[in-house]
Amino acid sequence: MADKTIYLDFEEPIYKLDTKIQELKSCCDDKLAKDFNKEIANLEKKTQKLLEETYTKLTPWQKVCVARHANRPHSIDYINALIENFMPLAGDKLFGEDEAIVGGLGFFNGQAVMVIGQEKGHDLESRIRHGFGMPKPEGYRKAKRLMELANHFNIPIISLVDTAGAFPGIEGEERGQAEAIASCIMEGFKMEVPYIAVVIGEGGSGGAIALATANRILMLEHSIYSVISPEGCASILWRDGSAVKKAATALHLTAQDLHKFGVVDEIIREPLGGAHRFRDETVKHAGDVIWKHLTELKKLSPADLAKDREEKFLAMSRIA
Amino acid sequence: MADKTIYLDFEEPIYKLDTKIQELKSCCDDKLAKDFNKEIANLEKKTQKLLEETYTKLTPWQKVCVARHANRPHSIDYINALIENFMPLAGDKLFGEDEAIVGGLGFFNGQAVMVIGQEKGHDLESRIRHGFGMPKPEGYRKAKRLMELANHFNIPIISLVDTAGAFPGIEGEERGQAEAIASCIMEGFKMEVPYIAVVIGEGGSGGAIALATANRILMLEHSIYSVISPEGCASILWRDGSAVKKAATALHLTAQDLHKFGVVDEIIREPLGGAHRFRDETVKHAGDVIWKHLTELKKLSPADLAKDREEKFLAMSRIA
Amino acid sequence: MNWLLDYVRPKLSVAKTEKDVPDNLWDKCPQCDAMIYGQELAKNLYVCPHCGYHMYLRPRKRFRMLFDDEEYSYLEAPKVKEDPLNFKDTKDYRSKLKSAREKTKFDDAFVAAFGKMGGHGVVIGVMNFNFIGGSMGLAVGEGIVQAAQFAVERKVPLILVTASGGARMQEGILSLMQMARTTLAVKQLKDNHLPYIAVLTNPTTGGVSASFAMLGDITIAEPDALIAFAGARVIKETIKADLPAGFQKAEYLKKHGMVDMIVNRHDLREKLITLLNLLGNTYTKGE
Amino acid sequence: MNWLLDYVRPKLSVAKTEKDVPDNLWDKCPQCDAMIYGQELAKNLYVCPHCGYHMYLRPRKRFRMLFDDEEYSYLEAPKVKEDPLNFKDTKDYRSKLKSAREKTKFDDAFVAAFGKMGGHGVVIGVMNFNFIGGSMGLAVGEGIVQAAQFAVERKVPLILVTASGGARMQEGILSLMQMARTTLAVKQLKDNHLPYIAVLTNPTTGGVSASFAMLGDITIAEPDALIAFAGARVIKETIKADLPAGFQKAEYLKKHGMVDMIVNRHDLREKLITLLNLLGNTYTKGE
Ligand SMILES: [Zn+2]
Ligand SMILES: [Zn+2]
Repeated sequence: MADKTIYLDFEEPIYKLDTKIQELKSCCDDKLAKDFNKEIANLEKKTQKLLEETYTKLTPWQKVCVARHANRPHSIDYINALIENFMPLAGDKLFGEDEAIVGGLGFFNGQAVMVIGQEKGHDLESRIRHGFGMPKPEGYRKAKRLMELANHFNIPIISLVDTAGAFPGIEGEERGQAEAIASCIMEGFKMEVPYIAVVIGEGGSGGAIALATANRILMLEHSIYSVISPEGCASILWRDGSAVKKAATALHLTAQDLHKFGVVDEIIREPLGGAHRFRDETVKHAGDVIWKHLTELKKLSPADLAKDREEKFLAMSRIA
Repeated sequence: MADKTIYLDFEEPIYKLDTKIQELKSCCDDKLAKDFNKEIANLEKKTQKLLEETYTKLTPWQKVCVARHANRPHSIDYINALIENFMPLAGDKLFGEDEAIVGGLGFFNGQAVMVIGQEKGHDLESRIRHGFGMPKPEGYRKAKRLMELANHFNIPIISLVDTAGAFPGIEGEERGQAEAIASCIMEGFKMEVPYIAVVIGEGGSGGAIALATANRILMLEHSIYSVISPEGCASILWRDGSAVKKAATALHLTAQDLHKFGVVDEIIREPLGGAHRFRDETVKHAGDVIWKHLTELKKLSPADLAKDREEKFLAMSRIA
Repeated sequence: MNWLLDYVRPKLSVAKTEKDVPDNLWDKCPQCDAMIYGQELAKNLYVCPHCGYHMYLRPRKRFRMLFDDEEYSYLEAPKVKEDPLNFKDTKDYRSKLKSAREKTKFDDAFVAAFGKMGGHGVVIGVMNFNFIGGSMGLAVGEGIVQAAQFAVERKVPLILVTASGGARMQEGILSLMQMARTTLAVKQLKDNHLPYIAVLTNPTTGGVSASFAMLGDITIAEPDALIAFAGARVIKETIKADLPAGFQKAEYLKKHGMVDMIVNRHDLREKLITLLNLLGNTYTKGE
Repeated sequence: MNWLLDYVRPKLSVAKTEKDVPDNLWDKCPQCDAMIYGQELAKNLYVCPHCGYHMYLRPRKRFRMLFDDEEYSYLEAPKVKEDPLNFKDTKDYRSKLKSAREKTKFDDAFVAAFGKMGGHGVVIGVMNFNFIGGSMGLAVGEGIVQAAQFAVERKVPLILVTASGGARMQEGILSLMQMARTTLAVKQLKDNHLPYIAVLTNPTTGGVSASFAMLGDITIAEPDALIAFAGARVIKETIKADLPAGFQKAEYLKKHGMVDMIVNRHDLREKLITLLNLLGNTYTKGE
């Protein structure tokens, strides 16, 4: 993955401090280093404070940027860290293999699970291979097939949501993007196994909910989930593409907003500074939270699991 | 449909007689006509005898030619004659609409049925539109969808088999011709409604059986049903494309052969001279036979219908 | 059951019930530019008599066109939280809602009614494109859920006539959730083996197309209707190339396997009745 | 149950059991033309050590490679009518059968065995390409049906390793019916929620590809295997154009969504065991 930290615009002060620390640490020999130790410690304390100040008060738009951060752990990172003996499965058995969706069987704390995740890739080559995390109809049909397979063998499903949305192109429309998403939503409701959706980064509209008609919907602390991108909303409602910050605020797309609305069951805490700074801790902690929910859901009967999901969604917008 | 009778090679003597009768009937004025009446009657008797001699002793290869006859009633002719309020349904809800398969709901003697038939077309324009009766994967997936729909609403299925085989082309392979046929065969076995397959012309290998895992398999008297075309068989086994007659005989592809093997439940008689000469009578009689079987099957419970089908096919090649 | 049946028996003339759109004006066909007199247009079910273009048909007219004897009763509009996000863009959402209600005389962009078609009891739901582009928020989603539940309780089929620009973005994530909820609505029908027929009219796009609109047992489209997930403009900007002729039109969707039949509005009632006859006339399952 | 278990415990050297193919000869790789010494090839599971090409692997070798401790017992070959059509082309079918039996030491082109893999009981069926091109007639179809029934009775998974030119045309319509019957065999596994894994090896074509081969819960292919419905020659003649590179090869099928994974023969046993572990380790269904 990415070796170098990529700083977001609003992280400028943190970047400056980090650079200074780096300079002090590297630009001197061992004897001198000792003299700098105190200053380095001081600066590191400052960074910590700055991170805290910044990351406890992220604006919605800043959250959008964090949620899309290139260094943020992606589906494949979760799979690599949490799933043993992962067996990737390919194809929709209809038209194609769409790597915008990675999916397969593996052991999660010894329990066989089906993982289905949207994958954005981490460098140009892998981004192209994974279609920038924007599935085509065959991607959703692959997801649907894997759900059916999991259900048939009574294997719980964990979906990882991280997409700007479904692929907007001629092929997508031609091959029934709308039908594919609708069927994937429907399939989720048919499951008689535990189904947990985790929004790990960007939950982009219809392309996201296709993988999120689950028993539990969890969201990383700085992830987003929205009916439309702030950019799209700004250009339609403000007729001004630069009104993204206003749009991000108006849309109420943060994990905290969604938890308040009852759309999200639990927010998965990220270390101060965000998942992209502390990838391993984030993924490990997410694993613990997912496991907790899975353990709870495993107590339900197959029929109750389907019922639980239906009732959850039927109740969802009746909140007054 | 075709206005002019098309004569097959072996019908040369019949053609000559018919032409003579036609001449006598048309090339003279009304007064003269009377004088010819006796001769015409004589000739017509001769034709009848010739038809009888020819059509009671058709060789396997002649049957192949009759089964493929351009004037033979096609799926659309059966639908037009037997089905009231036919509502054609289109598409596989995945990729495309393949008119090599015509399908839809309609009333058959007042009973709602789903008809799914392979259609070859009757002139160049319609042949092209119907893909010469050779379905692509989307055609089989459309058939599968219609079967599911019928089953969901407890509507019996009548399939009409008339294909040289599945479309042999790049797109077919690319989009999973093999998977589509296999899934269509499987779907047939899942049905809990009466499912009757009628081979009305050419039952060409995998493309045919995809629509024929039915409770009852009926065959028109001069239709064929084979694992490979005589042409294909000749070129592979004899390494000589012209050995088609030998191949046709060796393959045992006639309705009479298949009935003997227990593959076909009933042979639907064709008027002497073949379905292409007596289209209306053929279709009407076929309707009566189909209706008889449908009436019988309607007595079975949904579970028994599926069981009946499985047992039929499991027993099929255990015949010693 | 929280249904109140408000029988209206709209044996009233077109002009009287649709005061907001007087029929004595001239309308211009968006396709062939012909000027058509309002009463002629209404009589022709808002299909252009010159070129056959299917214009938008308001819910009341759609109901009258479909139900036997133009008789039906509305299903009460669901009570939902209004403006759950307190949404403001250049103007605030509440005022948009208010003016849409004044304009359309409906609570929101979906209205359902119960009545008979060809003698079959049936629930028909219609989207109101004039209400904020027929966009789907809480009220539309809940309306569809309740219409489905009503159909299931009465054991009758459901017909949904779509016309929508997609999700109601002013209701944020809660509008997105309606894709799941309306899919669940459809699932209730399927679980009960009751027919659900989708009638897609111009335009049916975005989250509506990617949920209940594409899940019909039978899918009918009106001629030339735009049916799309992603907007053509977005696609064009993304791929930086021209789009094929007829892209995302009903005929294109049929060719690509997504639509069962394209039905002229004049034939719609008859075809729907035939379908109901067929799907309802299943033989008695074995003992 | 008409099963006779013929325990063979093949703790024998490769050379001893496969007398028909002495390993002390040199073989030419069909892909890179390298000459490879027989024993080296056998040790390398008939994968070319130079270019990785996967040559045909005979049933016994396949079984020994897959089963724990190379231990397994054959399922008795089914009794079926021989030469039901009395088929003759340039020579007669019975004599073809006879020479195939002499050559392969098997009754027909399919053989199944029961044993353990990673501790799991499992039925593995293997097609014998050397037996009339692995073509599927009554014996193959019935063998697969009986292998499936055996798996269902023992409540164990089924793995079928395909290699076939398609239907056995000398058995006419009865060979075609095996497409339906083997599909039914697969259905027995599905109905009982027992895993069925298809392992497609070079070549898997025609009626075999269009029935059980494409119906695996999981579909594995060996690298570069030809997997096709219609033959490339037929397609070329029909469309009168060149075929795309890699057409109908395993990698092409994976790209087109038909294959879950392409697994090198050296990894096959391990991957299959992992899959069996995963599909067998389902959590206990609720009370
Ligand atoms: Zn016009
Ligand atoms: Zn080699």
